[in-house]
Amino acid sequence: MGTSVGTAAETSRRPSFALVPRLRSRAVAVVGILLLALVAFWLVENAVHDIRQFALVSLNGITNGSIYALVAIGYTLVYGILELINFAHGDVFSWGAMITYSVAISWLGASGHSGIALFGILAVGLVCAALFCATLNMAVERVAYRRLRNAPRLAPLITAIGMSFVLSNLIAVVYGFNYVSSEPLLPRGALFTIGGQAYGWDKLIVLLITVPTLVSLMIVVKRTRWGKAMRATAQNRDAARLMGIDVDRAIAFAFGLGGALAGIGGFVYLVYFTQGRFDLGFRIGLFAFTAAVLGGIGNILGAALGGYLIGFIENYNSGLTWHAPGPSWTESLVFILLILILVFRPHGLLGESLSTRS
Amino acid sequence: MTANGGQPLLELEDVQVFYGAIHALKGVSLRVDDGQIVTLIGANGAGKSTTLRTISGLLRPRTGSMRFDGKDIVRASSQRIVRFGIAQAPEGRQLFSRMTVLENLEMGAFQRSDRREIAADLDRVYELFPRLAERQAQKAGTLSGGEQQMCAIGRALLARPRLLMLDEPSMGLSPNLVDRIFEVIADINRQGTTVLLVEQNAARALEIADRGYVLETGRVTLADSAAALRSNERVRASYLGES
Amino acid sequence: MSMRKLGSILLLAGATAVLATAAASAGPLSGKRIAGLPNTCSKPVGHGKYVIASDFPLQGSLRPLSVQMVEAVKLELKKMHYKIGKYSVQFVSCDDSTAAKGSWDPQTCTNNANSYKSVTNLLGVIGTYNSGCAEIIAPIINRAPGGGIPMVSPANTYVGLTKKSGVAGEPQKYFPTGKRNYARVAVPDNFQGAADALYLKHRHIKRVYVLNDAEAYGLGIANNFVRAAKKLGLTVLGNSKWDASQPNYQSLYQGIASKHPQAIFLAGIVSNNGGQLIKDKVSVLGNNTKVLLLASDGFNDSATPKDAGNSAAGMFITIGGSDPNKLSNPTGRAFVKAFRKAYHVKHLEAYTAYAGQALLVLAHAINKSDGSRLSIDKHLFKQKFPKGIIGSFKIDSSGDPSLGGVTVDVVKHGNIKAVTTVNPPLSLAKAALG
Amino acid sequence: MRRPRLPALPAATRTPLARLLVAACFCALLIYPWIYSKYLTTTLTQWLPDTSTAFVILAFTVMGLGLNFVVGYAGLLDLGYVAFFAAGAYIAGFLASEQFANAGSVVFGGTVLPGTPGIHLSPWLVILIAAIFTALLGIVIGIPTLRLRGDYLAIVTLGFGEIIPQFVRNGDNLGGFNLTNGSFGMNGIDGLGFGNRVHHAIHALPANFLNELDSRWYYWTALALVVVTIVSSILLRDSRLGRAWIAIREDEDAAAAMGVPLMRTKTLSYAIGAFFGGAAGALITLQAGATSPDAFSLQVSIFVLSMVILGGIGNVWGVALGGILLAYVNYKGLFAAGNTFNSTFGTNVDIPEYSYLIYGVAIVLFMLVRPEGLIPSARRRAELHEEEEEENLVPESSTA
Repeated sequence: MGTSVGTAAETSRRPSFALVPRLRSRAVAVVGILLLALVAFWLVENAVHDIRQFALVSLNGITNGSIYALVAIGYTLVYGILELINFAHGDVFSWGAMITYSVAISWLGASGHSGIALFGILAVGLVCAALFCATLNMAVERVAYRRLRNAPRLAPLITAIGMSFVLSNLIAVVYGFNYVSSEPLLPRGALFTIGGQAYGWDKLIVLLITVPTLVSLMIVVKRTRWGKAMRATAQNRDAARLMGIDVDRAIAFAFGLGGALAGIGGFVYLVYFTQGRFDLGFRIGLFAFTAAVLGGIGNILGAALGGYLIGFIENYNSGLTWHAPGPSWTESLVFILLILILVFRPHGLLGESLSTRS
Repeated sequence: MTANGGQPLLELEDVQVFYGAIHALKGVSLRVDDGQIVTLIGANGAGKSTTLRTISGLLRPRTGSMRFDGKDIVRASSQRIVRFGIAQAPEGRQLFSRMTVLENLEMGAFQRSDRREIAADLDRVYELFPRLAERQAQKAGTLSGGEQQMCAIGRALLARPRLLMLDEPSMGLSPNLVDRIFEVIADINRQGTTVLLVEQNAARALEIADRGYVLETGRVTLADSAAALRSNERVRASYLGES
Repeated sequence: MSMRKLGSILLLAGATAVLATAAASAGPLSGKRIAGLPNTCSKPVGHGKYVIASDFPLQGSLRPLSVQMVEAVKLELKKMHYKIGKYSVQFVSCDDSTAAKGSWDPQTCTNNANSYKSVTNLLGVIGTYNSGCAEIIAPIINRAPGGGIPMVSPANTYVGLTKKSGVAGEPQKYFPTGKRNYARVAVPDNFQGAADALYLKHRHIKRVYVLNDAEAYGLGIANNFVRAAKKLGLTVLGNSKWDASQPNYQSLYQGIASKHPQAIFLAGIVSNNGGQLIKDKVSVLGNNTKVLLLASDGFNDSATPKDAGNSAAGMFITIGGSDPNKLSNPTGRAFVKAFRKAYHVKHLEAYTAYAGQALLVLAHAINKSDGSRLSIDKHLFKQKFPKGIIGSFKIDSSGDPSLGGVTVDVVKHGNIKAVTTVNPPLSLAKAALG
Repeated sequence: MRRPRLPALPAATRTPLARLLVAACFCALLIYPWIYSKYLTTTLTQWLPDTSTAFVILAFTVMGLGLNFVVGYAGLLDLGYVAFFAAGAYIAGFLASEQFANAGSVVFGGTVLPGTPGIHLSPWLVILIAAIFTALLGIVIGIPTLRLRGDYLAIVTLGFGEIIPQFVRNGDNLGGFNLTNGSFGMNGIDGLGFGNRVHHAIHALPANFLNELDSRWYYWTALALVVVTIVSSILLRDSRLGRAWIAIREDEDAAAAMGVPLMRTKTLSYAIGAFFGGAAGALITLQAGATSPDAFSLQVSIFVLSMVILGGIGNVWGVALGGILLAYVNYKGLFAAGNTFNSTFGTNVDIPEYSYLIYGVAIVLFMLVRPEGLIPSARRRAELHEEEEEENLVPESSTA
């Protein structure tokens, strides 16, 4: 056929495309380019319209995107290894935010401190949130998913949904149905200003935490023994067993790693937005999973990229003034983008064909 | 009863394995002596791969006993079995296709922590298969069939096994490569590794093997020295393509 | 494998045992349930031949508010010893929300209404909280055999339930028999929208930006406000929706900032991420003296200063009628005191006093009636309450209270304190209707 | 090219005992309104749903059965089924209310008086039109998305499930045109009934169910729709199309290799699933008399999907049972259990507050104990059995 660039295995596994022959690649490419051009034009026009506004909104996009990225990676890790949409992951993230609140604000009284003391308190909060969420996510896997490893494919999915209800409502049991909220923890004084708007520590800390986290994650996954075991298990579980890898442990490791990232995400969320509630993880989780799919599920860089992309969409859509549909359409836009990307690039932006796994 | 007089390294006795209602192994008994090459031959679906998967701990026998080096391995997890010294290059290679060749080989040494020794073993594998050295930074999924097979064998060797199990190593390879693979297997065995070889190419397998077992629909129907099997009428008719 | 099976069997056995004991012992205690009432209703309190039901969303974020409304009704009934004139009554509390949604559910409202219809000794319904649910229940129980079941809402503020609002068929479509059976004590939204606009004009605001939470209540009041504001000559820079599930609103406000508003009007409820909305308003547009912040009664909730913290300082919040915690009339003060004592609470939610008043309105009509539903319906209207809990008022011929006064509160030191009362002229309230 | 014949699935209805059981269940459901009123005053009442609630339970069961075409038969994971519910609901709203009062008065068999402004078609026609429109919508959504495999499809359907309610919510101002009333939703939607003309001709048939004292008529309508859906399910399952679906579910590539036209077959499953979703959505809306965008959350999709999976993917009877049970728990069971718990142990636990938690725990426990569902389809049972025997067995095609 020669219409798709892929391995021989991939082409043979995609007979459905043969129903719409060449036409697809050509016409679809043209439409895709047109759409891209339209979006580019809209962005450029907005930038020209009010460059300061554009810059501000872009910075917000990066900040929000960081949180989506941190959560999205947890989805992608778990999906990569179990092919399970871990619906409970968003709620693990919520727990991260709530634990941060309990530890850093309720117990250690972060809002009363500044300087080194604040830094110390926040560091403790970060570690607690990450550890708690890693443990929680591993516990969820142990309790709810491990027994279902050979069950019909959709059984773990429904279990994940059930776990999501359980986790979010446990938050409600512990913290109530209302928001927990605190005063801004970090100095909001300007590091620099754009059009009178400050870019302060509260925003910078998001990047100061996210970027090193992502870098160390890449190192853990690429270089460490269990990082490799996890990747091996994701690619070929039987072969991993034959290497003497304890597959259950490798899967638990993926859950732990994803949980830790969700915990860090929750920490960042609480420190930056300073409030949280039991249902926090619903929308964030939905968007983060979408981000993981956008980027190409199973691909860590892709998940991060997808997270930032959604952060940009959300903020451009609500903050740009020239012909933006407005925040009430954000969800639709995100999902329309998702659908378009999957139509044009069925494996996501950076994804490799899943069929290369055996 | 042994031809070469070695100690029994692996012993299976009356092993029965089920896939759901399908009775895949109906009581397989076999023994592999230290230092030997033993081959399992049989038609498609006779249960050869199932036997290897069972030994590796991927499948659990319903009844029967399996002993490796005197230790009961029926209940052992696959990672413990690897630790005992059994490695397998599975059917269809089963490489980690999105990892590089080097990473694949390193995964073979997953349970080992002796870095220096691993490096030495890696060199040994590169010596056996110089092609792998050339391609060590390449993704395993992009290798040719022969190279993938080399990688799979190399990966198993890096576990530094006492028993190396090879499942259809010659499948889908060009005649040249088949020759090379069998040479390497003999070579590995000469260096002291016991080999359990599953092959459809019974003629070649029996050439290098010490002992052979014929599997038919989940049962061992013949067990003898390789030389005796080569001259057995039934084996000749059914598996060596002679009439 | 055998462990697993054993575990399952034990689990099932345990569950069965619990259910069996529960079912066995449920008998004598639950025999009192009232036949025909929906599943979502509690067991009755009080004794008597007749029944009064309340209908509120008892699940989800509005639960605390709903629970207090139920308690207020119970308190008033208890005071009367469950006797309204010559009728002794029992009270049940019904729920119009579902677990799966965590908020009111149209289906449940329908089911409740259908069940009410089949209970012949039901004297009236106190409810609902959500106007959307009332829109469903009112027309169904209007057709009940023996005349429409009287319904008094403490909290419905949607205008179209009683008066023309611009939507086709309103309000007649809620009363298909042509005979009305619905009254309320809450001040309709058009008064509040008008009062909000009027207050901004008093503060010499000329440029205002409106944000609504995209729900029926928020959108409705935003529209009322925009019309009134335009009538008063204010410039409305925009009226856009905020997305309750968005993590923050900095970009939204940065877009608004470029239009240089002097005030922001928030129309919606605080549980739709209102805390974040206020925090981000302050962080982008500056504090509430620099750019005035005014919010509708959905923010008149202790959650507002709690969630928004210091950012809420100086923001104004209106509420139709009076804040229950600060009622100045003697009846109202007595009610609040009794309520606090009876339920050991300090803070009364926004509609608690109104729920007590709603019951009194119903009771008054029952008292004056001959006992038939049609008669009670007739007496719902044109009642006078010179000494009501929520002040002195009457119910007009369409079922609305004569109270048009809107309290303006300010957030100070974490508390919501009344500043002033605005009485929008009727003409402005009508203009707000559009 | 001749298509290979797959062996028909052994159906539950093939044994006399099972047939008897099904018939008995149907009879019990048919006379349920009388059962309910008979036990109205006993302690059982608090466990029995009233007829209105029973109506809702049955209507949601129709949705579960509809989704079973997509998830159960064709094996396509759909997380956005609520989109079809929404479409059906709004079509019913458009065709049987005063929404388009500007269009004058079109009372075509509607259950309102002649001359009422707006479009008021006969509710039976409305249900049919809603179902057909929704089926078309299913095709429109399906064509670009059904190429995707497995979970990619799932996430895209989830996207549609979010987009459509948002569209409805923002639909009060589509370039100035008010299509949906936005957040206010639609109300004053006509009830079911036969219209005045039919009522005059045949007095046994009510013009409008709303005027009936109880909801029996609604209940029986929903029951009829359940029966229609079950019968369609069985007929389609045993047809060539049904075998093609199952072939796709088992192995898409093999099915394609055998000549099953993938896109057409998948799209049909989507359209038929949507058809029943739309019909149920319209029916529910005609009974409720109102609809609003709040009613279409992801939770509804999950709720309906849980019916299919809890019941036993692909098994009509399992899904019907799962649907009834789950809807019962949501609309009645939790309350009843809570009340009983409190009155038994003298506690005052606020059950509604914990209902979501209980729901979640119940789902997880159920799946752990019985992952194949209440009544798994025969084929699935075989698969699962296999795996229970060999806990460590990883399904693999090359060896067996």
